[in-house]
Amino acid sequence: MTAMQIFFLITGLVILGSALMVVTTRNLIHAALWLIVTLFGVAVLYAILNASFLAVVQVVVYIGAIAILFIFAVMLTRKEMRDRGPQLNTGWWLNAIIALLTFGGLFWMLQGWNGFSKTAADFPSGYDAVGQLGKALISPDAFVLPFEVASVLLLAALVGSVYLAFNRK
Amino acid sequence: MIPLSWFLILSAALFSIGLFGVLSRKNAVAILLGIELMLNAVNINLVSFWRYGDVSQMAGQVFAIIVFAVAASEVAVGLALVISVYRRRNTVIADELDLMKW
Amino acid sequence: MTTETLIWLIPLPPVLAFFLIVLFTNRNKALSHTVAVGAAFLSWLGAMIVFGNSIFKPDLGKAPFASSLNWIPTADTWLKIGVQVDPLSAVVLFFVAWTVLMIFLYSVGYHNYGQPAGDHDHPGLPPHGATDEHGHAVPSIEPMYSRFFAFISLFAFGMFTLVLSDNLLTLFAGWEIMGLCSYLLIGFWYGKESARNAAVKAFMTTRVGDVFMLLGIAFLYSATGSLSYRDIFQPQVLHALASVPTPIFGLSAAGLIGLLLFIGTVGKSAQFPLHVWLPDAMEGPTPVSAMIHAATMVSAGVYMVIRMFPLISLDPKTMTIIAIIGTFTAIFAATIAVAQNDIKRVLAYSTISQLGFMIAALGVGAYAAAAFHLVTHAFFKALLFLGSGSVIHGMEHGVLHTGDHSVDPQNMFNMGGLRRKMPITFWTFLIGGFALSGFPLLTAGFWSKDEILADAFSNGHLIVFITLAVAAFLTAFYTMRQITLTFLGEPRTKEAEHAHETSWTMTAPLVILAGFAISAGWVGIPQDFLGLHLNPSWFHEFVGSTLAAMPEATPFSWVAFGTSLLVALGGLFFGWLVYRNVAAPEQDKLQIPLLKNKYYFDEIYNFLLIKPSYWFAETFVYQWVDKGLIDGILHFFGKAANVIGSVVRKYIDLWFINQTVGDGTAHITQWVGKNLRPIQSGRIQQYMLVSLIVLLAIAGLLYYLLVIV
Amino acid sequence: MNFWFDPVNFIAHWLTGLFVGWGMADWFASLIIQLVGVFVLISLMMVFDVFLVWVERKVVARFQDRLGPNRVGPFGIFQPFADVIKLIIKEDITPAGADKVVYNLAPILSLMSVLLLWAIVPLAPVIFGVDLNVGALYIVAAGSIGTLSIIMAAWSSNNKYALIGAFRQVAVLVSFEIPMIATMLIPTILAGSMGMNEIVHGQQRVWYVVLAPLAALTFLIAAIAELGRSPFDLNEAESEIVAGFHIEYTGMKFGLFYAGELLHAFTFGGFWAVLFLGGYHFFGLENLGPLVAAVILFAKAMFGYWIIMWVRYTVMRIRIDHMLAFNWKFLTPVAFVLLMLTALMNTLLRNTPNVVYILGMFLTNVLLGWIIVEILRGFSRRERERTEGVASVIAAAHH
Repeated sequence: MTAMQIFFLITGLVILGSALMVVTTRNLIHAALWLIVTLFGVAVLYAILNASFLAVVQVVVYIGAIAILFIFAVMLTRKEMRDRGPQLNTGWWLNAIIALLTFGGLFWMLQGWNGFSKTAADFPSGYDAVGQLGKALISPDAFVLPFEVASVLLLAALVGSVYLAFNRK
Repeated sequence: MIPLSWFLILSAALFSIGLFGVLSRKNAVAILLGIELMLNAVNINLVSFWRYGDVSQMAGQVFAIIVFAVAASEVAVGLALVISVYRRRNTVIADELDLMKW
Repeated sequence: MTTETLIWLIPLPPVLAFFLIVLFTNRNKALSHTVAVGAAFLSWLGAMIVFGNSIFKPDLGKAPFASSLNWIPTADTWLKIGVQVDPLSAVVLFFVAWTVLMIFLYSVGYHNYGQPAGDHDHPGLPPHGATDEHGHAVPSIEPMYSRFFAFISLFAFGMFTLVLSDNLLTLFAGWEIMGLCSYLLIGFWYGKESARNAAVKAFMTTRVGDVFMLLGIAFLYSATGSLSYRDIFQPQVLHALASVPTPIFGLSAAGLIGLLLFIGTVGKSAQFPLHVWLPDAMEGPTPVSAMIHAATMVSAGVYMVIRMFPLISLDPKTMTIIAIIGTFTAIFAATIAVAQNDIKRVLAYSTISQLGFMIAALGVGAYAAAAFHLVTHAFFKALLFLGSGSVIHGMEHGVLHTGDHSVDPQNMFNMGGLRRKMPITFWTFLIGGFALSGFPLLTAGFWSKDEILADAFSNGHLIVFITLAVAAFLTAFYTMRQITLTFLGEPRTKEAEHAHETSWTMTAPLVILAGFAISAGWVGIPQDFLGLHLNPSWFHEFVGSTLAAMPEATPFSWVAFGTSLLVALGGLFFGWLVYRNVAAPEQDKLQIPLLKNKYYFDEIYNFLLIKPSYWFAETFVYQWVDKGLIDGILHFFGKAANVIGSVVRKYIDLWFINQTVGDGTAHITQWVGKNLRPIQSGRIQQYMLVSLIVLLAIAGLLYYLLVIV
Repeated sequence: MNFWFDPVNFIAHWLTGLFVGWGMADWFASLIIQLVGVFVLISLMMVFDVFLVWVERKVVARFQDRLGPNRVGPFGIFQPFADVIKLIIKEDITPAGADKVVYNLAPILSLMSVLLLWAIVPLAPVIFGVDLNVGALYIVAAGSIGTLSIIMAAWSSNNKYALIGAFRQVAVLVSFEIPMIATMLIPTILAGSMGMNEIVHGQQRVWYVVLAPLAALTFLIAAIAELGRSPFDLNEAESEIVAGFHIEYTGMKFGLFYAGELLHAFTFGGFWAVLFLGGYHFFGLENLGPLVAAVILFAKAMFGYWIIMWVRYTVMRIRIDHMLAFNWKFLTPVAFVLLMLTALMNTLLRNTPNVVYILGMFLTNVLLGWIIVEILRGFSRRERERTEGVASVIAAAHH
């Protein structure tokens, strides 16, 4: 039980707990805020995994943009401050069972895999993850095409969402 | 040192929670929240596989970044949809948007 | 910059020009033609440099300039796109670059650049002329000037791609681009009914060939797993192909592939029986005729067969078929050409016939000779077409002058005596004509045709030899007929009197091409010509080195030489003799309806293919089968059923079916429907839930089957 | 290792030895020491923050031709302490309709987002929180947390003015982040790393403000917008929406926002210094020792802070649509053009001698600046013609 492991366990608990709050809490704004906590925890996980770039991008993109968008959306689509009535569909217990089954199935599939409990090797000396990532993103024999496609996707989403949310009046 | 299994189990749990949210939240925005959770679970997997696999292969991180892009566009479009629906139907409860039934 | 890089760059300027013109400069005529001609010039420059390098590169045939890169990922490998310049493509590249540049330049003048816009010209119709400030009738500029240059630029791109490609796939791409362009350019004056039909006809006819060619390519790929020449022409690959038998006419795989590819050529280079489109293609502007139907596109077909010669030559049957078709086309088109009065149609049929020569030469295995004739023919045929265009142009001047638009400026019987009006055109046309008819020793055509004849003779294909000789005679004959009717004698119409020489942009290309029409032959003078031992024929050595085994030079034979000498001079002489004072079609002995109507081929096709299908649909299927037979039977059944029905109804239907079965089923269905209806609730989450349950169920089942059982 | 040239590590080693001597596991010891480091840094900044209040008040007074605080202590230096005491002993109101948790969380986050930034500021070659290899992005990340705090404050205080302010602020932040990132990438390109230490180290030869003056300017503008200070202080435009997002806050909570804002301004002055003014480099003076270097950096940061204040108290507030238009139609394109141009020139001139390199970069910027000014002039001319009519403009041109 090293410090890292304790740290991981705390993070994991935070993530799962806040995720549960996200899906259960009544007040949608609170749900969005809990989502932010979850996302932050995930960012910490990335940091634990030495993916510092992703960690920061997670904060920038998810917390800085997506979560804010959510809060706005919630604000724009509510009549009054508090939500009344149950926020869950009737028969949510069935959904819960399904979700549990899914988790069970995933777990079973994973533990059947032989690489399940392997540990990470140290980085080779002088290894620069960010540099590697940058090269991988722009070198033609790696991922430049998916990268460009993703950018096109973003553009399309931008245009589409503007068109959708545009108030024709 | 943390074994890979921890990450995988964590992401599986996160995924299931997100699934639950998607299945059982009333509010469309809340459903989108659930989808975000699921996407994050996927990302955790991707990154941990990168770290625990051959680190010179950046596929994991690159895919994670692409998932970021996808998530961003998904949220943008989804929320735009929700808002325009709210304008016309004055509701964001998914079950009330059931025009497509028999 | 290495030669390989340069080769990559050669096709690019035209296609860039195409997009540039289409997208940006299409408003500005001067800019458009500057762009197009500039692009052609760049390609020409590159081609010349490459050609130079490849001449001075030792054993280019063994180690051609080549580079390729991955293009389309297939399952486990890549389809490569690549360029290659070996001796064959080098020489083809040479004449393509030249003719393309010349024709681009020529088009500027041909479309009356610098003339005022027409008084009542419409896009899609040839310019009708304008009246300048002095009230004179002057030719008017082509309304769709820029579009024309865009199209021919794209066309040039296709041709360069085809020539430079190192695999059949890229070649086919260029091939199809040219198909498209020929469609666009033949139908360039889409206002004319005839042009539209000609365009469609050309497109369709060549398509027939292309389908088979594509089949051949596919077969080849499935057989060898590669389309690149280098891979296919490996000896072991060829051997394997030759040894594999196929169910069709007992051809070997090589033979079948060769045959399929050859059918593509038949379509593209207008060989019998797919030749019908080429004469009609003369509807297009003359530069197009020169470019597509003489210099480059039809040559592409021949080039492809020559290129695939190592493969095709593996199967004697295929070779025989090719030889037969080529020979027949040669003679048959020549005979038709004799009786045509339209200056361009004569050339069109002569083109078909000359292509027939090349194909026949290939059929008898005369590799170098075919390539040689390809090159020379490209030069002098381009020259002839451009010359005829110049003539027509001059005639149009005359027509504009007299203002009598009923006179057909293309009909040779309306001309005559033009040698004084348009000297440059006359001399160049004369050179071209002599080259075409193979005027001995001086002109290019003589050497190439002589080599073909010599090959046919020495390889013992006597029939081929004789037929080709006759065809050559006819060629000389109708060429002289054309020259006589057009240039010699006295003007037969006022228009001809007022015709005058065209602008330098049109004549300069003529002069240059005339130079080639003479000199291009000298590179191929056979080694032991007339028994005096000259240097070995450079062309033969160079192009022959493309093949794995250098084809041995054909021994000189007095028979072949004499024959070609005889037919050429004889034809020319008779042509002059017969037509020196023929004034009108009536006096023309050779206006036999059979020849005049091109052996009624259009009619035959109309009768054999088009009419029957109409008839089949209209009369047979609709009238007889449908109305008579089927309806009759149906009516009979109807009556019978009626009787039986009424009986059945009374005794079974009413009390048994209706009460119990019918209503019962209805009730059940209704009940089921009512109870199943709620499942489609329109609620996304429910759907998701259900699908997940099913997924999990399947997973559980799999788990049970895979793990427990 | 002596104290003067490497104080932090010196103390750290000493403490580690001490703790391990007490029988702690060394990971625990290092953890504690890092916490101590964080604590020391934060408290230092907070105290400095209090000092900043005084600076701000003095400077604004001078700008407005007043004396400013001058009663408590010499030059009124102890005035801010009095302010702090006042804030603390004020009544702490939480509105009835407010969302308690979020309402109380917001100011803390707001200050946190600022303090987080100091984790990556290299005060000296050997004094820095952490050498993050994605420092430039980290700044934006922390900024996004600030945005979050603003929204939380506005929403939780259940007040329309607050919400309007928050919307404005978020719109501004989200849009001005783009030119900011773009311009932060320029030092990144020049230094070949996103790490702050690398960037500062890269400026030993020449400050990036020489190589990329326009970038420095753009960054400053974007930073001012990020800070939500005048002329971009629409989030708290007193005359329109009273006080924007912190309208409902009183006492020390408001104090936290206020302190956060001041410290934020100073911090961006610091980042400006780090990214463009050569960080702790000052003609080799930094070699005297880390503390000197830190002082240099603080001086530069103060200079940046002073410029920000200068702008704030001279330029007047602009309208929200003008502001966003200014960002999307002017600042962002300029930033991107700058980015590409810098990348290009950097690649072209990399292997040339220093003089050529520096001159080249500088002249490129000057040229681009000139072009931009010309474009702007044409634009404003057209605007004037549209509003005042052609004749008057021509007449004006003749004078």
